[in-house]
Amino acid sequence: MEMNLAILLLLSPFVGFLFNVFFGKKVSKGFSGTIGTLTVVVSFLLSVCFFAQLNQNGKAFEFSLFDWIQVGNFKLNFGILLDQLSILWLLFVTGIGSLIHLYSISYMHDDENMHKFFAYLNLFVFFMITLVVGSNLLVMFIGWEGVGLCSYLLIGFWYKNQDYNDAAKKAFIMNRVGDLGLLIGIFILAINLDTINFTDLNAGVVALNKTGGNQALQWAALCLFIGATGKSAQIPLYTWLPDAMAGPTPVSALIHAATMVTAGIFMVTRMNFLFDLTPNVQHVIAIIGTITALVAAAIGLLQNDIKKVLAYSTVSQLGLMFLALGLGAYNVAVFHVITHAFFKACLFLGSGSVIHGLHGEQDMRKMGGLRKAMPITFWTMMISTLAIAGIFPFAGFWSKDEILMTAFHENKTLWIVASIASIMTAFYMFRLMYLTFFREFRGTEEQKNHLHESPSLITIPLVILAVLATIGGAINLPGSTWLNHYLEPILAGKHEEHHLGSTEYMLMGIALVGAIIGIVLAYSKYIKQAFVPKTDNEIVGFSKTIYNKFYVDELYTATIVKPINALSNFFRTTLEPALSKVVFSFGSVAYGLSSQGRKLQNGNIGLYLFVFVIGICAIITYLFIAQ
Amino acid sequence: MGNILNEIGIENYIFLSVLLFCIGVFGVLYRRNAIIVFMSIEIMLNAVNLLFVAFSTYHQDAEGQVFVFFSMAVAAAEVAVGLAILVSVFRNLGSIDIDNLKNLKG
Amino acid sequence: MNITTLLILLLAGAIVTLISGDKLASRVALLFSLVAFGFSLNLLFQFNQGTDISFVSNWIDNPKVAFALKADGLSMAMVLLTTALTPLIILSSFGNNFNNSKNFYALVLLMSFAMIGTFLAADGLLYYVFWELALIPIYFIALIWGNGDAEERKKAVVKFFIYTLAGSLFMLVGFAYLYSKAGSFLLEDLYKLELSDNEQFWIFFAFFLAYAIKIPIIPFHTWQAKVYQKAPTVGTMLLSGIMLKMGLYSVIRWQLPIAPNAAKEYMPILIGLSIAGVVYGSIVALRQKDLKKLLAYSSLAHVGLIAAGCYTLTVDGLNGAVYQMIAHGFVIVGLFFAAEVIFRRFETRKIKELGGIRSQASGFTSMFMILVLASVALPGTYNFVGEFTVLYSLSQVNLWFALIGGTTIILGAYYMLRMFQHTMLGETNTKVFAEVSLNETIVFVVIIGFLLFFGLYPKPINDLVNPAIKEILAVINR
Amino acid sequence: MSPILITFYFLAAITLATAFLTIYSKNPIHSAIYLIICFFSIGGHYLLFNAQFLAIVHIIVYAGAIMVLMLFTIMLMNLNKEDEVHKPRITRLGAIVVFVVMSIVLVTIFINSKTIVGEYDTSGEDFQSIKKLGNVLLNEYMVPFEYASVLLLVAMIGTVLLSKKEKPGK
Repeated sequence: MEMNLAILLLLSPFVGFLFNVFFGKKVSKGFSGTIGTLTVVVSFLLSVCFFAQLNQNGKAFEFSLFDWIQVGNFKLNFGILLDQLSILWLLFVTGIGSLIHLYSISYMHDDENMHKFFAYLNLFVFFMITLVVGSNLLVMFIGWEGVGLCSYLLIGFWYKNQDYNDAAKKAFIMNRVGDLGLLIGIFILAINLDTINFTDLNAGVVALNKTGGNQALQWAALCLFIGATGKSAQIPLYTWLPDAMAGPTPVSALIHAATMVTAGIFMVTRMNFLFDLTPNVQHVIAIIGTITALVAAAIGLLQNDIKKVLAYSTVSQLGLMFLALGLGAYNVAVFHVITHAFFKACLFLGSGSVIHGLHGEQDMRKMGGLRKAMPITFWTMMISTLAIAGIFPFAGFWSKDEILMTAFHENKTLWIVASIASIMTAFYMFRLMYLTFFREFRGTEEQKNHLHESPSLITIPLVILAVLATIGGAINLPGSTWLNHYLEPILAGKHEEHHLGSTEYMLMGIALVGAIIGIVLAYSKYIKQAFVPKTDNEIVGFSKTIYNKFYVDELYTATIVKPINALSNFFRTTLEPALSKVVFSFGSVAYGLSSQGRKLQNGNIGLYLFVFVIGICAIITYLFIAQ
Repeated sequence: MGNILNEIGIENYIFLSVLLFCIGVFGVLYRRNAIIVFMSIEIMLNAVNLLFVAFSTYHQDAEGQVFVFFSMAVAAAEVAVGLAILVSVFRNLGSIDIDNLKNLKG
Repeated sequence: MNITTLLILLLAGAIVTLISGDKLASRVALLFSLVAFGFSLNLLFQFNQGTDISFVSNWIDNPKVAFALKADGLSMAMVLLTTALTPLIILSSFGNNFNNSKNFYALVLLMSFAMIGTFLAADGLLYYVFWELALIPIYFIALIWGNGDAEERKKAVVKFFIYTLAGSLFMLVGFAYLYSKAGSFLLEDLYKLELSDNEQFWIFFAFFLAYAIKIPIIPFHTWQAKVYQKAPTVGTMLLSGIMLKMGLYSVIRWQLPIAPNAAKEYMPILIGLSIAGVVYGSIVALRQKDLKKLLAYSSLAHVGLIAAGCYTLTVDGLNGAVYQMIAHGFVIVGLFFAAEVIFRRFETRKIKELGGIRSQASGFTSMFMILVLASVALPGTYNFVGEFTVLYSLSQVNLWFALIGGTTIILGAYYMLRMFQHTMLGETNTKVFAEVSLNETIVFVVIIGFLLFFGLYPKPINDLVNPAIKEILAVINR
Repeated sequence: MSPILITFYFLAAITLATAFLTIYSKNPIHSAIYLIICFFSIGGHYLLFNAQFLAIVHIIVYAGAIMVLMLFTIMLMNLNKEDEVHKPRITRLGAIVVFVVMSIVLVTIFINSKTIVGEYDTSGEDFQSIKKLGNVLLNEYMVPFEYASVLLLVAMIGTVLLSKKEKPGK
């Protein structure tokens, strides 16, 4: 029974995918969207069932569907593992997924390929569920690559624009770089432990550590982390995420904010027993997370594309989560993943609503004053912005505060940097809000006349998410730490409760003050001084460097893409013909020899006779001497 | 009648044949006129015939002479055909200079 | 009933096709190839039941050559690959009109016959005869029915012919030497030979030349791209789908067990060379302008990985190599067919002149996309099973091999997606692209179905191949 | 010095000299005439051996038939002029060198080879009378003899065919 339900949970979105692929064109747009949404809702409801059951008996549920690959000394089966962690992820993946599907019915209604959009979305949810419920690393890897594929398909959804296709391709390839790391990490674990089942890995890792295999574990952990940097957009593999905003906005909300990008955090949390044994790698994770948070926040400060701001904000928040992971506070990271999913999805959907209202305009310089025309969008986004900025009592305040607190206890430098990043967050988020919703409209007259609030299918998800962003912090308030207890079986007593002492209150205060400083700065610049960002070519100096994202893309192009392409050209135009020539040279030598030999055959009978006579002489002499 | 070789010696005949043969070879290589080349070939044939006869006497056996007889037949046939070919070559090219006959060129 | 019947069936098919006339030829050939496929399935059934389906009889008394055909799991897998791909390849050509099509299809069946013979032969000389016989049909197919400038084509095809033939001659010399030692060409006698290290070295490299050119491993690959480009697509499919696998199969069947010590000693060099081929092929493919050439270089990269798997001499490596052979056989046939489908409509294979097809033919685009994804070994396709197993075996030997070989998943994604983007996506093309026909769809669907099904449930192939691989490994480690 | 030896040297000198002159003369007619003398001297050698039949046949065939044929040919082609262009100097030099080398090689070989020349015994048996030769030729060598006749026939037909003027227009 449970097994069948679990399979249904897994396959329901896949059925939606199949339906939309094969019949989506024949049925009406609304119907295909509804089917797409319903299949995800089914998964969500089942997840809730499993969640309820788990809360009752607290037992993880694992079973194997069939044997899959057999390598080395172990068989890999296609297994499903439903424990606290995966069910938690399932809940918000399918929950937010359902909302975003609902949102998309309206948002994508004008697109001729709407059924495909829902097909891809459903496929994404299917792969995401696979990723989450897989009972071993390789099944997780199916989902891992699968969501990458869906991300590729959805970023390039408007395939007629080659720039979008480039962005999609870039996302896929950068993810693959990470995937290679993940794969190598899997190999190291598999070779040393002969298993990659999550349930067996824990004991295996511990045993290996005792028998002096720490070196291998470190490499494995590092490789797995490289995989995570690809999927979760961390330095050095983060540049695909801002470009991924080429996709339709619901995609950005679902894949590139709430769910897929958290896969890296999911994986690291899953493998927490491994990372706990490799402190060096944990340091690396913490440092990279922090730097990412800072760099991305800095870039976010000056972006003018509304979705780009949100994208860098996502990267920055993910960096904070990795900071928490690196400090061993997995539950804190998970907490922030959940609250972030709520408010970031809400922000993206809100920005989608704005873009929808402006018929595709994404440049904040051409927005403004939308507060009155789109009140629901405004208020929901405002709540989420307060949440992300870390204002009491919204969800983001609690989760971010936990991270900063952990950082403070572990490493002051990281704490300072992370705090700066969150001040920046408050600044650029309010900059976004002020530019978009306050003061007067800066777009064209025609747009102004068509300004309207989005339909209810769009606003309902917004409201739900805004509510969640408000109260989401309740799951792990520093007094009633439900989440910590819930995750205890996974994280086996590793979390430390932060006792609310004076230090903690002080830290909360500092964080709050920092956020308010950020907001005030944004207010003074964009409301008081009524500053509107300059056009692209007026930006100079350091701002230009930031505006151009520290030229990281250009750096990658110059150091990796161009050399490889140059090498390819060199191989193609120089080396290949040269190799070919080497082979041909055997032929040429034979040809040359024969054409030399041909000259002897010149038809001159006199010469023939000469040679003939000399030959006879030689033969006779030889025979005589040989005698 | 005593053996003639007792007085002359087979070696002398050998040297004579060799020299005659070499003169023939020399002629073949030296001259361009196809007819002279033919003559040189006849000289070579005769050098060999001479040796045959010498050894026939040496072994007191008729077979050597029989062989010479056949060789003469072949020489006759060869000259007949060869000259015919030369005539037709001459008709076609207007010359029997062997340096001009280069159709064998590969 | 034994495997000889399969060979006779294909040979008879070739002859009947030849006399059936130009109009009927393609259908007759398809019929025979389908019957052969059904028959080989039947053989598989018998094989699984444990029936002896091998055939041994004396052929030549002096030197002692036997007409020995034996099937184990490995051979059966390869035979099934051949008989399954042949009807697909023939069906794929239904949209083309060939002059003298009776000769063409007869040659296709003849080639199939020779390749199956190669996979089944258990006698060195017989194997060699089949090996060379397979070369003749493809030579004519590429030369007569190829495309592009006739002079250039002739140059490429003749080069290919002489090159592979020259390589094979070294193998023949190797066999002659083995015969002088063993007094027989029979596989099992050759397996029993105790060769000194020095002898093994020479035998190994004599075989290596033949196989490295056929597979091809860099730097012996120079014939490949041009021939793939110039040959008709059917020929390209036969070459890349099956014929390359002859070389890889032979590595497992002949080269490694006969000269295991040499294989062990030179393992790092061999794997290194193969992996260099992976990277090299991928990088060259990045900037190709011709669709078929790009696929040719991608094929170079993939077979490099397979060869690397073979040379690891581990169960996983050999297993993975066989999986990957099968997977690559299907996917490359599908990809070349996609190129052909495009060519039929647009009369060009230049990537630059394509683009914007997706909005005209979404069904075709989806199928092409799946093939592209299979080719880059997305989990869930059979290629992933193969690639994962091979990479895993490489990591057992040395992690760096796995890392460098693994770049194929990055570079592969790069060139395949780039190709896909510029051929299929973008603004709607000005030329009209008709959606795929029924015949074309069948070919695609069969290939995709195969890849997806076994990608999720590879156990049947695993169960078939694994025992045979273990036996061969036992010989290698004797 | 027996008379026979003197006769031999005399004949040998004539043979070599005329043979050389045959090659050396510029005029083909002269060459032909020197060659006839050469053949006669060889015939003399045959007589010295008491091979009468062969001597006669030799004279008839060579001097009578072959040389006449050659002379006719020379006349036919109108070659009795001294207009032959010499071969290049290097070729002539080469010819001389080859001549010398070949002579040396052959002579050295014959000198150095282990001669088993012993007593020249005479069995006294008749082995070269016309009667005896006729017997040998038509008994033991019957078949080759017939072949020789066929050969001559073929040569004759061939010659006729070759030297026949082609009809114009063909």
